[in-house]
Amino acid sequence: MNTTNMLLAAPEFWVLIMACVILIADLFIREERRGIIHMMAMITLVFAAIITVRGDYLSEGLRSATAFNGSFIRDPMGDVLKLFSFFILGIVYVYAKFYLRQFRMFRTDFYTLTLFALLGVMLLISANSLVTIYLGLELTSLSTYALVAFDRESKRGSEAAMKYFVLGSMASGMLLYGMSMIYGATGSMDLADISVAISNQDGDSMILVFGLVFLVVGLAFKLGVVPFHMWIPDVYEGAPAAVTLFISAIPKMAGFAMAYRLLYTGLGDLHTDWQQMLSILAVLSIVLGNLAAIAQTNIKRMLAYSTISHMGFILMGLLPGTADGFGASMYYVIVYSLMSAGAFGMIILLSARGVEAEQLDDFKGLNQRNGWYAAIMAMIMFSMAGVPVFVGFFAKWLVIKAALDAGLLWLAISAVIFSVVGAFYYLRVIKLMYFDEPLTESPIDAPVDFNAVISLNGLLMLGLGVFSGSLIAVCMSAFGA
Amino acid sequence: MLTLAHFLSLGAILFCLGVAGIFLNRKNVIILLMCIELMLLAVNMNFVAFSRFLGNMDGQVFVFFILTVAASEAAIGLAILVVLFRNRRTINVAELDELKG
Amino acid sequence: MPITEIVFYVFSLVMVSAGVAVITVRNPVYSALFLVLAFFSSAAIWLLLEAEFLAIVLILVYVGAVMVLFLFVVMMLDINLTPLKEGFIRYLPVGIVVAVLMAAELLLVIWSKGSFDQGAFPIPPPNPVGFSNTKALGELLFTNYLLAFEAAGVILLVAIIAAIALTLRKRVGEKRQNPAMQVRVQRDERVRLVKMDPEPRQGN
Amino acid sequence: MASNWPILSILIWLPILGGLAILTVGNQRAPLARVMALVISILVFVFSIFMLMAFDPSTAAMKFSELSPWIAAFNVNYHLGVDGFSVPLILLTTFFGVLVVIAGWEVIQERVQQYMAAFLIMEGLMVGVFSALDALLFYVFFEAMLIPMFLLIGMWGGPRRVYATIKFFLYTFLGSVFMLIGLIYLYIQSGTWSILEWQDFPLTLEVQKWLFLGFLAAFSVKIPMWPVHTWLPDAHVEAPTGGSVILAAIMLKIGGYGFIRFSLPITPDAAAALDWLIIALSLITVVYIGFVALVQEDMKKLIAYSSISHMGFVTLGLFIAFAIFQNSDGGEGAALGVEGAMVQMISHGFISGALFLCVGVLYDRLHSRMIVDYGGVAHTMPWFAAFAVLFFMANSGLPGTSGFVGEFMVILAAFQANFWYAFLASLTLILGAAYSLWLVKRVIFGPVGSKKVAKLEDINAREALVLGTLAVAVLLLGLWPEPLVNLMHASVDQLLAHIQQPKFTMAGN
Amino acid sequence: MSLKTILLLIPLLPLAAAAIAGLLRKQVGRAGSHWVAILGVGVSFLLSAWVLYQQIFLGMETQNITIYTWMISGGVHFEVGFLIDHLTTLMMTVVTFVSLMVHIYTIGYMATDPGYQRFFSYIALFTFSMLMLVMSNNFMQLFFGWEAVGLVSYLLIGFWFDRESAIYAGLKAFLVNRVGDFGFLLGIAAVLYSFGSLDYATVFAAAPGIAGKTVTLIPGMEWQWITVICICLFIGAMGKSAQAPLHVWLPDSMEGPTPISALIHAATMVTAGIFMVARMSPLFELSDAALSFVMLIGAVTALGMGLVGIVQNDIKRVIAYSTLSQLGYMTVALGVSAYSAAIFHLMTHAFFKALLFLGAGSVIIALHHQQDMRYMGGLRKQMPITWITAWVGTLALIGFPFMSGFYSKDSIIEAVAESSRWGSEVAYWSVLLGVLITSFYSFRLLYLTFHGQPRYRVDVGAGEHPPDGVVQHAPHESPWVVTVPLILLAIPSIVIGYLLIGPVLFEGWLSDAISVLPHNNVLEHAAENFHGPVAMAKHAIGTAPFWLMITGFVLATFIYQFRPALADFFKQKLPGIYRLLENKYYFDELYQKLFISRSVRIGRGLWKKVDAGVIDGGLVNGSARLMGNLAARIRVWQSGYLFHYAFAMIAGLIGILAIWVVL
Repeated sequence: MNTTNMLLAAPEFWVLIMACVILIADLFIREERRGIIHMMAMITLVFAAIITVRGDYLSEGLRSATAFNGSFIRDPMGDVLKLFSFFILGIVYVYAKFYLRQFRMFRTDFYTLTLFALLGVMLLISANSLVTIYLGLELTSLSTYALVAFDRESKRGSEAAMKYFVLGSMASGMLLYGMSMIYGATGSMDLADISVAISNQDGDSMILVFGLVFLVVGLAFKLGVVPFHMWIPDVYEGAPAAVTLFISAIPKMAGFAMAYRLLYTGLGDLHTDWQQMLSILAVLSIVLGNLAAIAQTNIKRMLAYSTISHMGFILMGLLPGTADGFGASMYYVIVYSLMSAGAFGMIILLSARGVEAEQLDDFKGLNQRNGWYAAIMAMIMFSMAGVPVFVGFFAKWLVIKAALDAGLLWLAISAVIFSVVGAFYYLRVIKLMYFDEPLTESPIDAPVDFNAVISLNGLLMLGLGVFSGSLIAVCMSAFGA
Repeated sequence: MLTLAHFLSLGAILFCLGVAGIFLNRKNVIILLMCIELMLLAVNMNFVAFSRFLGNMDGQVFVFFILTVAASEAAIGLAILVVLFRNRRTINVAELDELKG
Repeated sequence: MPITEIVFYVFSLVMVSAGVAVITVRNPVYSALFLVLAFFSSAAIWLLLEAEFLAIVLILVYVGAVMVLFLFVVMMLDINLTPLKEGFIRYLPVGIVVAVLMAAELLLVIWSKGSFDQGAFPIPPPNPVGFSNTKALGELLFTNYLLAFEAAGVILLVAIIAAIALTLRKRVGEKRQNPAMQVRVQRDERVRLVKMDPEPRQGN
Repeated sequence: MASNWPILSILIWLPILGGLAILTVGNQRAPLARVMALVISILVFVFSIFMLMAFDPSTAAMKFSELSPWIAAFNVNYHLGVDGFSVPLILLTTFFGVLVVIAGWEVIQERVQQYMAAFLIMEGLMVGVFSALDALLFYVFFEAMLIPMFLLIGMWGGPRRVYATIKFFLYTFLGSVFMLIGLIYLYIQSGTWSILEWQDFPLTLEVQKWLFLGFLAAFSVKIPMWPVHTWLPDAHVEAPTGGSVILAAIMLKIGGYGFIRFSLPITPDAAAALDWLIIALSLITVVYIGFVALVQEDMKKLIAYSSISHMGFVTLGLFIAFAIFQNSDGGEGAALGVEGAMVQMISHGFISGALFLCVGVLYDRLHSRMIVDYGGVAHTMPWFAAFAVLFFMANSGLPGTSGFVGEFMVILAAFQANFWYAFLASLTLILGAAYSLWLVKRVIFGPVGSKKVAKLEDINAREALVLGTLAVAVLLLGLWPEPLVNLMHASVDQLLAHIQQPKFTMAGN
Repeated sequence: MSLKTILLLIPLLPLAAAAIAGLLRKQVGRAGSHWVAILGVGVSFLLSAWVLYQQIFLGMETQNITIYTWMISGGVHFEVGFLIDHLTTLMMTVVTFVSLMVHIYTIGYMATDPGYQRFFSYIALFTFSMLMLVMSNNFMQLFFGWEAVGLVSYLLIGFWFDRESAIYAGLKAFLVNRVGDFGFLLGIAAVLYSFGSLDYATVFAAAPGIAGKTVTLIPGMEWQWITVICICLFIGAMGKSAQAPLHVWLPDSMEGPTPISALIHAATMVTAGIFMVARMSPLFELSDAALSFVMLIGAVTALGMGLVGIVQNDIKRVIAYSTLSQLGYMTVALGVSAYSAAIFHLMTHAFFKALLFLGAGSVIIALHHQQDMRYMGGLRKQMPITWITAWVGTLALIGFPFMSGFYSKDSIIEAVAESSRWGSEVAYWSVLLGVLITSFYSFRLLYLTFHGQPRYRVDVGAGEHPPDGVVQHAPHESPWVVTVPLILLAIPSIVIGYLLIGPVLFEGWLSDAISVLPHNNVLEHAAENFHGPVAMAKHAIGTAPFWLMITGFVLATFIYQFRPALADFFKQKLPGIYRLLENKYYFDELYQKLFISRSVRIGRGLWKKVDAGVIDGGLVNGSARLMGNLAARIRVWQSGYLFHYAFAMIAGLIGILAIWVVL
């Protein structure tokens, strides 16, 4: 029993405490002054980041350290992902505040639920046993189910929440079934022990593969990979934009971490099996996501399908099972989260009082209305399409390299072909903004913090591309590459 | 002789029933929630059986957590259901098709 | 046939039948009740597996709380039951095929040689007398699974928050007292002094 | 002077940052945007002249090299350098950088700052393409260039601009992603992104063939070759004049440059094995497109098709080298072919740029590009007619103009490879003259076509300056190509020496 | 001044004049432009004459001078330079002289034209180009000049660019020339391939080395390499010198102003092909097959085009067909290795044909741009100088003894008669019959124009564009700027043959440029029989050509002076032949059908069907459409129904299970 380094989980505890503090503080803060809650949430993130950065286990020469009897792990990958979760959640809060205010939904629940979801994400990122993985996953999921129905008067919101809930529960049921098989085959919940047990086994690993299938299904659902993607478009469209923003950006990072831990740390010896499964899922996602997005007129839905295809790319990075590959995948997921946050931020920006800018046509002539906003959106779209010099390209580049590392030329080729198909609908957004006449001349105004953050978000697309070396180095070194 | 396979088979059948229920039921969302409970029950069955046959308690601990989570899930699921019903005056699964395409 | 096997098969049969009933009966109230039955049978089988604590918890917590909640909601939502099972028959064949296919796959694996048979998993001896299932569970729970235990607590908290956040709503036209407002109220807000010219006397 | 400056970085980043700076002047201050653009582009041109003067053509080594790590984790470097192939193309780029700014001076009235910025950014990116020695850096510039062009066509283009620009973007994008896969593969094999190191990296013939096809996908679309040329006419027709000019004058050259920088040196054996394919496509391009150009009704489309046809000479000139090696002992004709291809690229830059500017001049006045709307322009615009006839003559390869030089060299070289190559290539003499002069006949000459034509005003000083500069360039290059050719001798010789060495023997296959 | 400078000045002065007249047209004005041009060409002529003088009397050596290196590529030096030998000097002098005459003549002819300066600029530019062509010492520069004269010819034919027919003719001329150049360029490429150089001296020195080499261009047919080279080169000559079947542009080129017809399309440019073949004689001598080909093409042209000349009514066209026919004579001469005879005829022809054209131009101005001979007649009284010079020109053309044309043409006929080359009989009969025909149409032209009764009507009030046969003013003799060149050209037309036949043909004056293998040397025999020009003329009276010429004269006189109805009679009696001739053997129609329509059809087919249809419509837009359709179809899968979503997941699970576990 080893509880000495419980402080490794300090960021989690901090977030938990603050979530509870905010929950209680809400009772004492009048509605008009709810900005304080926002500030508290931001402070939570800032300090969580500081605490994370100051985790000094690395200084002891360790690459990773575990706590709680091995069910919790701190390693550079987890830290990087957490830091970016904080950072992106901060961005999300700024966008969301503007949105929630406009739509008269500026309630503290949003902050508490998202902070709890963040806690789930952090737990999932650091989970090192099946139990922690499951609980982290559920913590995230349950919070987001509720968030989707956050707008209690929305028909679509509740419908989306219901669908998400049912499918999500079903997926976690499948995940659990897989976990039970893994447990049965190895007699342990701890990923490290599982890994050892598997490598000690000889010959027939049918049960493991059997369990693996269910695990992959659970993972695939979490990431939204075809054919377990069906919830994504409906949820993205049905949820309020602020929530969609959150869902699209934050939990994907946990999904990646979960995949890494389960598949590599735990079931690394089954690499060939899950590589094949994931490669098929990846190609399906890329193909279907990009194709279906073409036919959309609702931009949230379009971005949902685009997410599906991005998830396919993220899977590609996992395939070789090497440090480079995971690094690529992580890089992709971070980049994706930034892009996605920016895109939904733009949707929020354009939402006129009480009406969401859901339709693609709402972007018409944006360049004439405000050149800078159009430029931001254009950068985000080009980045999503994977056009160099924007950061999205480098992400695609790395995962394609990973696929080639794994010897999957066919996958790389189909991925690039369909990324060209995908470029079409991103270009369509740019076309609407730049080549069409605006439908309305009404000015777009947003608070200073919003403007600052969205500008930063847009410039990151360019900046992280031009100076791509640093973030790539961070991601690669997180896996010791 | 009751081997592990017997218990696992029972779990498997229950699991399939739960899954089939989700797919078969087209009218009532509440039944879906119950089907989810069935699935979880089946998983629990697996864990308990493994725990017994492996002779370690970890499986039972996991079941304990699953039960907790399942309770939470039920609460949230029912809450969503209530919201849904308030907004749409129906819990007919086949009528939940505003979001599509 | 030893008694354990008889118990197992009986309860299994009940459990599977109850499961089938859950997804087939028309009335959701019956469904819930059949689910309760399934839980009971399951608890019985868990006893066979010497998981006493869980068996009890299943009945107390699950049947006692969760299923009641289900029933409560079913009752609360005043749902017209008649059309709710329409179309069931139509999709039944597909459903059966899918379920059978899946079950076949699972069973195939489960019964495949060398996976879960006696060779791989010999039947364990019964726990020694005096072994406390609850105690063993508790020990693990508060040592190895401390973090998980905390997390489970948070999940429950989230469930509460979420349920409240979703369902609590200010009713339109609701009238509430706000003592603070009442105390702070100024005279000007409540009393309006109207200055009127004296009315000229008419007539007399 | 300037030999120790990071001259290439200046050439790349000065216009890009300048373009970004122009974006900030806003919509209201168009004159400022114009002046800024002009100043920056002239500055860049001056710097490129410095570079030319400091350039030593006697060796094939890379000059003005700059090397610093970019993405250290994958050994990607910010590696620049130029040789005899890059320098002329960079000069062409900076030269046109100035011209398009002047050409768009009065024509563009809306969103001037964005227009100018797009051109400047594109200029920087194109210089980047020509000077990148790191494959990923090259690819980034190569692709990023699409963005400003996409916006240019889409924002200031004609009625079908959306179709044209999306087609342009996706076509090129699709082609280049295959190359990306090839590049990544090469990196995985070699552990470096350095183009120069790749040139000496042994590869089996089989692998080379796949890589070659990957490169081909990218560059054949860019240059473009039949049958992946159909984006070009649409893009040209819809693009604003400046866009067409840059597209024709420089962007197409990037395809040819890519063949020189990648296909030939990195996969020489595949190039040797598959040269029949390129030659066949080139000849089809020359002849087929010549026929198609003949029947065009839209001036810009005609010029666009003629561009494609002329680009056929570039690929032909580059790939007949292998046949020449087999046919003759010294293989000296191969140098003629490669240098001819280079000259053809430069000269076509001038000519097609000039032709698009000519059409632009007419379009600005009459807002039509259709041939039938014109006729007898020579009556009202004699100076313009003189320029137009000169450029169309150059386009049809008249000796004394630059258009002749490249075609002449390539035909001479092609003959050394095979009589029939030369025969088919020479058909351009007839076809080129036919479509060029038929257009001249219908547009410039003849009775005055309509009342609108009768009211046309001759070119103003600005237009005369632009066209006159180009005319001088076209004639100068036609009458004395030696300085240009001299720049590239060393590089060409090295390239040819390199591609004669089989690479796969090194790979032990 | 060094010799190099002088030689440089010869072409550059006209170029400078062209630039000044063209670019500074406003500044120099009309008079300025013609003075500049005349000065430039005049000095150029004087310098050429000086060089000629140096060569004839001071024995100047052949000069091979490099001016500058155009380019070095692939080990080949491409240079611009001059090769000044007797052939070059002769050509230079003829070109500059005729050009100078035309310049002067133009002052009168174009007096009222708004494009006055432009015209001078063009003809000066032409002079420059032609000089570059003849002075070249290498194939590339030759091609430069070759194409440059083509360009100027194009510009000048289409000089009146508001005339649809003129610009069409210009286009046609350029394109047909391009067909020839196509072959020419291939020939040049072949030369480079064979000899590794484009320099005349190097190539000619190495020429015998490849005599035995063969090549298989079409499987199963082996050709002499040298034959391929020569035929390719000769195709170029066919284009420029308008040999059948590439002759079709020349008659149409008469759309240009008459001075141009005289200068370019009669005297100088069209003879560039002849010059070129003569220049290449060291190559052509090596290939009998190529020479036979040259000879037969020439023979066909000489006879066939002469026949067409009979039925033309346009005065300029008659002369144009006559030019074609005479070019055929020269080509035949080349074909029988009588290169000097060809060059000699080229020279005499330059004078008398320029004279004829300018005379025709004089008539045309007098009749206000009426060119149809059916509306002329009886002009000898009004225009005596023109009339007399026209007679001189005609006599020279038909080869009347003592006239220049006689010497050159008779030498050719004699040379053909001597030749034993394959097909030389055909050529002989063609050139012989050609004499009759030449004589016939020449006198027909004279009679219709200058003799008989006037067939035009003077009507002062006819307006700007009077109908055919009506002129506004009575015709009168042209001004001195027109008549002086006529006279100046008439003099050499009479005497030049007499003066130069000896040196040029029989004394080996051109032998520094032209090489003839001994067994091909047909002129040797003639040289043995040559006892001076007078004796030759006397001797000619007894020979067939003379009597054929007389026959032509008699026939023409009989028909057009006495029995005009007879012409119509023949026209009606021989409708087939008449129509064939009138339609110029249907060459234009044939080409229209065979090449132009077909090219347009191919182009349109490739464009609409392949480009727009298959590639764009099918592959590009097709794949876009396919993606769109797929997208629409996939979209339906997202039905919105929870059970479908669940089903997808279950199906996915079952699928993966089936693949990885069960299978």
